[in-house]
Amino acid sequence: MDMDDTSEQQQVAFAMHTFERIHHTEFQRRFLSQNTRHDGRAFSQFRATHVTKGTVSTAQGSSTVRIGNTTVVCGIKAEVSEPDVKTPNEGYLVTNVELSPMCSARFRPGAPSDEAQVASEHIHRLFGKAVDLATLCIESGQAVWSLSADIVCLKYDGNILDTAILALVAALEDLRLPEAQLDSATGVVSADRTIARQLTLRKRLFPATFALVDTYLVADADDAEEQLATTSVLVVLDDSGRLANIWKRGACPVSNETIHQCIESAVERAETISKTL
Amino acid sequence: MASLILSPAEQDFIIRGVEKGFRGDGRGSLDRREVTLRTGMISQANGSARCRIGSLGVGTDILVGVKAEVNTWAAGEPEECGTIVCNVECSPSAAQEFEGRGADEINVELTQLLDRIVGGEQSGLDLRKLCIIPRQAYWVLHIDALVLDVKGGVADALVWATRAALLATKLPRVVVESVTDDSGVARAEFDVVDDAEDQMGLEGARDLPLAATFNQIGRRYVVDASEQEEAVTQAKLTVAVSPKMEICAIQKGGMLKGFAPSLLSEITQTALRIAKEEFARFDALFAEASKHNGELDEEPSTGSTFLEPF
Amino acid sequence: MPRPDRRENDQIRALHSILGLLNRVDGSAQFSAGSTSVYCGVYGPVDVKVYDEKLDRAVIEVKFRPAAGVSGTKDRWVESAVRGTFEREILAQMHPRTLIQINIQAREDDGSADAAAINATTMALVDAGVPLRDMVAAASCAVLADGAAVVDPTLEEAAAAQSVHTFAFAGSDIGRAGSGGASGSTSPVYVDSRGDFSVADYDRCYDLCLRSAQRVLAFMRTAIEGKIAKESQISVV
Amino acid sequence: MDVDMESQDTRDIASRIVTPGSVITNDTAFMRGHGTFAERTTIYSSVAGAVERINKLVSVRPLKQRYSGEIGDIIVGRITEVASKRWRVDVNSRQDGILLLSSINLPGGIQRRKSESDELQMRTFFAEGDLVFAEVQSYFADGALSLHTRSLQYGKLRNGTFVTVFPQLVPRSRSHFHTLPCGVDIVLGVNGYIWVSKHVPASKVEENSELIYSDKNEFISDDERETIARIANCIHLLNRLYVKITDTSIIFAYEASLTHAVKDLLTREIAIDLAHNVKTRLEQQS
Repeated sequence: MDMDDTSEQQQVAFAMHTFERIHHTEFQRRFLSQNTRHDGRAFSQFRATHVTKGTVSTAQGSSTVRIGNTTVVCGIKAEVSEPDVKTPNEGYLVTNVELSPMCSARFRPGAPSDEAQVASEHIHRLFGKAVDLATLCIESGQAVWSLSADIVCLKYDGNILDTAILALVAALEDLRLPEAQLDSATGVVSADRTIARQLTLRKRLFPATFALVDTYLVADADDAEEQLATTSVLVVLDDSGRLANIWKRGACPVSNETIHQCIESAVERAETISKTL
Repeated sequence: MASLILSPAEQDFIIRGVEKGFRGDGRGSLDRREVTLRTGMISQANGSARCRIGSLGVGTDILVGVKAEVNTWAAGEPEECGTIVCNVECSPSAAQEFEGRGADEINVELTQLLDRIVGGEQSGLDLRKLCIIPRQAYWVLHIDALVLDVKGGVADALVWATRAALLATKLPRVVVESVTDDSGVARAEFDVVDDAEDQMGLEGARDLPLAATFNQIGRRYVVDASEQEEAVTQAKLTVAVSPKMEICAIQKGGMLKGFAPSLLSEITQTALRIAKEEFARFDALFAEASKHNGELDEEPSTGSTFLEPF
Repeated sequence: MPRPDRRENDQIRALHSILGLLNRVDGSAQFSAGSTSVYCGVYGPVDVKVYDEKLDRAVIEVKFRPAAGVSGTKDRWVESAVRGTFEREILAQMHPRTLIQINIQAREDDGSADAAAINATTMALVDAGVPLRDMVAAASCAVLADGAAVVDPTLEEAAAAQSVHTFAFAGSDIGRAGSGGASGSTSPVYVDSRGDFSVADYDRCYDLCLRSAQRVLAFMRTAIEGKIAKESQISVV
Repeated sequence: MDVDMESQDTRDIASRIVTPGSVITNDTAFMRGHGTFAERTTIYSSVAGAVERINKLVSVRPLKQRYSGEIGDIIVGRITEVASKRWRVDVNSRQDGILLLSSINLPGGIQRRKSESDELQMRTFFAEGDLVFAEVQSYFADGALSLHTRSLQYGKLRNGTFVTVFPQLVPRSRSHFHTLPCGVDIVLGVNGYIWVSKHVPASKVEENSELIYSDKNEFISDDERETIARIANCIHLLNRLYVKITDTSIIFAYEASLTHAVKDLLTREIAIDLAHNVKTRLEQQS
């Protein structure tokens, strides 16, 4: 009797696993139609989020962020360089998101995928206004700090944008720049490492991504859900509660009401993560 | 680039025709197709022009923009000159063979050609006039050409469009003044006058050359080869002639054959002979284009197709 | 404060378009708003490499080239925006195992170029006869430092703006909104709002862009219908 | 009364100009044809064009589209690849057409059996770049057109020049091969590929079947070259000005063009004038 029971359970478990593999879409849909998700979350629920600052000792600023299983490390390297002629008083912030085969089988080795390039570019556009590039000036027209932020994904399980944005915010807050001075006679920049200056962010950014799976709007989709979703909405808020970005992309139209729902959820999410950061 | 493969019978038909002085569209060997020229369509550039060579709206079509930038002088650069940087790009929206890296080779070939023709003083442009303060600042002219369609004779259209764009180019006036700093050393400083009214043309632009490409087909050659004629071309020669009737650049293309020296000298002679007519044609087109220079339609307009100039 | 080009705040720049201007592609269009101008060329449906082939639908590929300089990460971003916007509108299942290639070439960017790229793509797809569920029209809007919202901002206005918003809508959706429906009942296919803005700013820009998109759509339809009317006069023997 | 309603409806639907996403009809009695798609009970247009209606079938004739073949079409194609027992042929469509070795006439008698040596010398029949005059025989499973040249009038094209036009300008008709009064042969491929050549009497090929695969042109006189160029330019201008291309319209254009030099035919004013002339004559005729 007992024996029978276990074997039956195994049978069921096996069937479910097989079901997930061969009928991925149907598998997910069964959950969604029951008002739940395959990992037991509610539609509007984000995964557990952990932020740790200063995780890479060789970088001037760094962080590790985990949202569920998605793990990202961000390291910022500061170097002195010459400013652009058009903006002699501004430094640089260069962002690079790396999605290597190491973090998921869906990425191929070689040149950065379109997905990674799109993420890099989007984050670059977002932070252009969040960081006051004038504070990176050492000597006008001569020397400025150039920050290169490498955002490396260690484990990919969906929602890379939220994770990467949070990691960059945390790493920028962790960033300490030495006091630098330009010797106008020699043209050499010397840095005093004993004085560490913190960079003041104009605003902290709190991202929240929603995905449309069939007709269901779910927050913080994981990899399995993302594969079904053709459409996503990213809402980024700052610490004063104002919006920094709404980015709806993908095939399905999303009603304006839904976008407003996303904004409301994003406000709640921002409150939660501001405590974590 | 010759992506067009013709049958032996078509090739024979074209070659024998050229040898007898009959071209596929009835032209004589030195006749050029219809040329359409417009200027001033890129408002953000200092000068721009578009040239199409071909009839009834089908033809090689090139857009050229000239952008002037002030550069700070660095050691090793010419001390009292400005510079010209050419770049030619074949747009993948023009033809499928330009997809991906498909246009790399032709881009390099055309960029080189343009550089050979207008990149230096041989073009007639006075590059010293592009110097702002010796060893300190100078103008760089970026000539960016975009090839929108290819139907034979790209080189000629490129040079015609470039000449028009450079003739239409206006540089802002620069005021140079001497400042004495605290330590008593006099230094020159400059200011770019931001006034659309207060601009000047390029010195020497009127001396810029035009180019004609001669394609050797069978035992004869033709000017302004069509796409089909290019497919049977064994060798070609682009000759740039200035209004002073000087040859200022020559580039040979076509990998199949070399030129007999006698043919080469015949071609250069012919180039000089037709140059006068070519300049007259260019001048008339340019004058017409200048009348409509940079016209922007006030009313929303929907050009429908081919017979609109562009 | 008057705008540099003396436009009203809710006035888009003069639109101009040419259909079928490139001869080597299946369909092409030039779309200009003021001096912002974009070309688009469409090939397709054509044979696809076996590696990329999809058994149930056409593969859609988008390439964007900037007006000057080399193509970079920025352009991948625009490509992904355009691809996403047209993924549903192109009836890709009607041409399985083929490729629809969209090449966009910016001619001049004087602001609102993303919207121009989307509009040019719609027109080129129509010109190519690629089956579409619907036409897509896009529009931009900027909130300036003084709080004024201006549609179809120039590069200069966008650079100085507090926030810039770009929306794209499907034609039927615009039609519904036009018949008196509130903006709440419309569903944009593409949204990119960025800068520093409030929900009220967003809503304001949404309405302005919806209205601008309406005008753009009407313009595109007129241009296309004009061309068809011309071609329908083909004499029949 | 019913009949009246119906004709009213027909007028409503047909010949309307629509753009993608336009509602064509909500009437469930209609069936959807090319250029449309249906959602629930509504039929929408998926392309821009004019609505056409045949009985209960509604379709939209698009602005322009690549050539899509029908069985029996007479076309001109260009060989793009020689493959195993078949040639791939560019037919101006979204897929290359296929010409099977078994679908051609071999020299030395129509009834001759195909041998292995034929497979080895396929290039002597058709090589890459060759133009072929053929008929659409059937479709392959993947939609590619299967062509055949098993008739003496079909085969390799020579003695002339090639012109490309919009496929929708070439109507399907009883005959696509014409000998014009000016002594020029034309092949009007419904796929938009047109061949203009010196007139060669059909009997010549019948006498010598080797000529089907000849690459050699006959002697072409200067006058013949000029006439071929004139006809080619006439076709080009009819194409650019959207006039249907048939033997009649070409003859009209040719006759009207005789007052101009051949090379001037493609200048704007003359081209518009000639096209106008042709249109008027075509209208008068019908």
